[in-house]
Amino acid sequence: MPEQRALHEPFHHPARQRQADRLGMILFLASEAMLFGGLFAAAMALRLLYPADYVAASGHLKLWLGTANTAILLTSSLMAAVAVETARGGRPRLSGYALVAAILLGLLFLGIKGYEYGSEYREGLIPGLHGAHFEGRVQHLFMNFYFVSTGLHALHVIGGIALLTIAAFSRAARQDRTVLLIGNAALYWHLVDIIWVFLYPTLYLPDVS
Amino acid sequence: MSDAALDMGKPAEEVEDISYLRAGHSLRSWFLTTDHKRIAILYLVSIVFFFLIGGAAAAMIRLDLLTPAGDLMTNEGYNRAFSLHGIIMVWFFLIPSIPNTIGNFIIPLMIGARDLAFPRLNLLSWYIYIVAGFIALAVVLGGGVDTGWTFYTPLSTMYANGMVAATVIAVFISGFSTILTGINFIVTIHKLRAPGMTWSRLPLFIWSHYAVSIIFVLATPVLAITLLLVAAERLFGIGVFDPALGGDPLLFQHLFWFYSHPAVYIMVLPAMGVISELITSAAHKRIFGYWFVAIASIAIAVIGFLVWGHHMFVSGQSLYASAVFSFLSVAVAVPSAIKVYNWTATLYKGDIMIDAPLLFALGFIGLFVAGGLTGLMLAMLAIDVHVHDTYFVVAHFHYIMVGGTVTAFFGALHYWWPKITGRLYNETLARIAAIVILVGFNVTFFPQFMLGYEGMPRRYHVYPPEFQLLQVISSAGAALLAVGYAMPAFYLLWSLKKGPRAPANPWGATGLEWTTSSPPPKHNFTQQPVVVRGPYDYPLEHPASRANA
Amino acid sequence: MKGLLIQLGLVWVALLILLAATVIAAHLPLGAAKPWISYAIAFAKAALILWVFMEMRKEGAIARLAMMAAMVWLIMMMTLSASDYLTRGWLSG
Amino acid sequence: MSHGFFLWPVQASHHAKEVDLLIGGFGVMVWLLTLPVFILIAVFVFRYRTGRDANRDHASGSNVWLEVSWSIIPFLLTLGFFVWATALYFDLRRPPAGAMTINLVARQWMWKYQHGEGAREINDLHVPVNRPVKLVMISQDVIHSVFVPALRIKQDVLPGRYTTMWFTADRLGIYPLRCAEFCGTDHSVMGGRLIVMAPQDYAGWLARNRDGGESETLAAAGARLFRSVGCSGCHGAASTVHAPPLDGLYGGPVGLSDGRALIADDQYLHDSIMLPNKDVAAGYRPIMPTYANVLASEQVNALVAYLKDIGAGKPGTRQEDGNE
Repeated sequence: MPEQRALHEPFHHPARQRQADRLGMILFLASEAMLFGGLFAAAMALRLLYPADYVAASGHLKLWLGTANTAILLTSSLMAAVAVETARGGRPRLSGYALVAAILLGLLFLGIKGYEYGSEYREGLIPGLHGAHFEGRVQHLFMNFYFVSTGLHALHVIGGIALLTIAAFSRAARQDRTVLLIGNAALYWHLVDIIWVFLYPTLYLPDVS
Repeated sequence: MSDAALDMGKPAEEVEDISYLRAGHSLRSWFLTTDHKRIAILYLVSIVFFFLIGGAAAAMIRLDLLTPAGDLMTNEGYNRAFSLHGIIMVWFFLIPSIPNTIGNFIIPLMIGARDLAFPRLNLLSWYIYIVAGFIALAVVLGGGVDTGWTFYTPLSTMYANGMVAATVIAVFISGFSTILTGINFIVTIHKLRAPGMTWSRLPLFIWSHYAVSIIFVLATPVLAITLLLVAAERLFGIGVFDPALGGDPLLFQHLFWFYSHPAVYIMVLPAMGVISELITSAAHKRIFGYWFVAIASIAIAVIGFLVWGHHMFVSGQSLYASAVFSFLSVAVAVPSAIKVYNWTATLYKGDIMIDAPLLFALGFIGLFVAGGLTGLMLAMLAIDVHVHDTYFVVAHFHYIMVGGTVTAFFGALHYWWPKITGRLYNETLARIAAIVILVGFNVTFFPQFMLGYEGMPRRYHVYPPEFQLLQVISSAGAALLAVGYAMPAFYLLWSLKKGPRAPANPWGATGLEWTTSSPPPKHNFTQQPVVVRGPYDYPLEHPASRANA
Repeated sequence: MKGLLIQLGLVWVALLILLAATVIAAHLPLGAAKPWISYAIAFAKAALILWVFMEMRKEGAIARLAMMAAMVWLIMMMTLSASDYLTRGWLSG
Repeated sequence: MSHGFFLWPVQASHHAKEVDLLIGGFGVMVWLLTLPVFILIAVFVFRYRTGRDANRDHASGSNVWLEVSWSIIPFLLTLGFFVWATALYFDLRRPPAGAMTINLVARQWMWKYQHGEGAREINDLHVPVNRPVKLVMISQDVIHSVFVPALRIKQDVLPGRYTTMWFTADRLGIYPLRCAEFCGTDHSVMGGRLIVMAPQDYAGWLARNRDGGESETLAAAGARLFRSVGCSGCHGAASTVHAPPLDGLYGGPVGLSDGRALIADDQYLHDSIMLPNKDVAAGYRPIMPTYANVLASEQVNALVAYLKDIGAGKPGTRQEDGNE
């Protein structure tokens, strides 16, 4: 019998404990969604205040890098979902491969994000750094907002990769057919993906000239 | 170990009678405990500490306001004093007050669980709270902050002199403690109810804590991101809230009040839960309109999110938005009114024991009604324009937060004190304290309604001399209030040493928490309780039965 | 398990198609409808991820309610904030 | 305490009387709703206290109709007051057409006023009695809030954005004016007086203050600025630069380059000077430099007054719509 996670104190029954752990994770994700919700509200306010400048400012971002990153995160999410499904189906090795793929794609996402930041630095689009120059205040504001929101998202990506790595290295987690750890790590990873799915039209899509 | 055995309740050899207080005496057994009851005690000690700090600031403020010129402090010093008072009282006392002490202790007992769903998370949230508290204390020692507890931009981001960034980080960190507590409560209430404890058998204290947990989980993160943006703006000039950079200061207000208005309900909902318990226990009678009271808690939590714009009627917010917010604010008063009417109806034909918990509960109702109805006045656009940002508002929210929440907190502390400590306190002194607090509170804050309507703005250090008489009355009331708050500190502590031992159910109340010994054993119940009746199942038709019991 | 994996793969394909659609839509002259379309597509993607990848279809009512709550609360926040920004200019004076 | 004690603040406008009536009416309703509750609580506690012999039979556990009626009836009563209060509030936000405009610039920790006729003052504000006065307000630093208790009005003063407030004081006298929004160290001493004068006294006061060296009206000062800071170089009739002409602009609709349209009000003119790229008129390129670091708020107010002057009463003379 695959290792069961130890029953911890208040619970009498493993199934109930699993449900509780998962519900706790989902509630945590709801609060994470609200955290980014504040940022989306700020983006909406900026866009309503400065409709034209906001759109123009977004045109300076690299649409194709943003799009590639969206595709990468979506694929990484798929890998996480596959890891859950294969672990549940009793294929720990396959699950491990899927997790590693999800992690590598996450790292690729960070790499592209870093490259993007680098090219924005070369173009003088990073506020406060040497050589920064903007067409106007709203572009400056937009770029500030861009770095705050993508930076905070990148921190969440790093957190998600850490969770996935723990899951990938834990043989017990992969053999646990109730997928407690892998399942919760994957849940977190999907939420990070969903947040990016909304950041993408907020930051990259308003102007694609 | 088979699942079935675990499911059927504890095996006989696990039965233990040692109370949670005696299960370990080392510091380690307290600071690394995962027992929700011990964590509740840790919280109790810490919030009382912060209450003292916030209270000291309040005392300085009231002392300073004795004279119109404010001779005790400088303008800057006064600003720092009221900012400190607000920040400490809101985030380090009021928000954790009832949920993290009484709630932490009583929720698992009430639903027949051995602990909260995530005991280690519970301990972690106390440590997070303490870390945040230490940063806040460091700010105090380092000179304080002069933004008010509201951190309005661009004052906080560009102009304030104090340690704004450190302060908002402290509040930011304390938010995580709140979120973890909320998650813990919701999961516990869903997954750890004893057999037979259906939703219609939940005590109303649980319903109100469920409602407040919704706000914890969904509102606090918005405050977190808002404060993060303030800190980033202060440190790096992000500009989202700074008009000089094209940002919008009203955006800050929207985001801040999206959290902070529901935060008012964070403070008052647990208090309402307490009152439902106190009233039914004192009246020995089933609550009138159980479902209306229960659903009203959830309705307050939900509608409470839709009214934040009533803090912004004179801020330059669109007047159409203001009208919408005003209407929704009228609507949120309905569930609160339902509760008050139901509590009153519960007393009808009861068998009422006039003890300290009831006195605190009645005090709560009176002060909450006054606070709530003046809140309704503030929701009226044309009235708000005049009294906004005046002492009228100050009086209003003190009626809710201090008159309401703190009174309920004291009521809860008295009501559950025998359960928590296993000791009985001196009932006469407790009744006197309840009355002193009620009188002191009204003398302190009622004059502030008058001051506000007459045009005394809040946060004024130097004020026009015609307001001095009312200010002096208010300060005198504050001294009386301080006496009232100090009294329980003496007789409750005294009871720990000398108080008679409490029986399991000193009030003759229903509820699972009264079926276990006082203080409860480490795992709450020696046997898994099974619930077969609804809450407040008092023998309605035979009130005399209590005398025989 | 195989069937489930194929299902996951199909959802992934659908997500990529939606991504392509949103990029194409962004290049079309759609005027004021543009942000609505790109956010509608984002919602569709999020719904697919929630429903299939995050297994909300298998979850109980409470878990679904929790995720829904975050969405509903965000929409409340956005709508009421927007009610200020959109109507500020209506009555100048 | 030489100033004594007073219970009710002075009413110096019709609006103040209306607000007092509203709060009085509301107060009556509040007492009607709460007094029975308090009395019932006291009666119940006394009558049903433990040990007292009372009829406790057939105590009901719930009653839906009772619940519904005590939710709905107070709600409907309150809605009536909501309508009343909202109507008053909307009146407060709609200044009458003939209101005289006074500009207010707030900063830590003082109020500065610019009268249309050219007089300026700090902290104290002189206004004529029985005449609608509209304050157009802006802050140079943080958020302040103008509060005149005697008029029962208050409005936040924001940096970077005009807010307005209007009143008709109908009682001669001197009334306190305070800052209500916490604005930093000296918030509590950021005060002033509203001095309501008879019309002839006000005229005399204006004349005296003009003689004090400020002989030109605000609009005339704006006209001088229009030339001296270089506006006329592009916007003047003889200019070769393709810039929108400004005669008759004020108060009319403006089509913008991104397809939106708005009314050329104070805020639009302010933003066009300080943030020229924000709303570019249709048919023009965004070539105007910002004056955000060049002009003080008072100077912008003067320019706006001048642009109003050349724009007022001449709708239809604008040319940019048909320019391209």
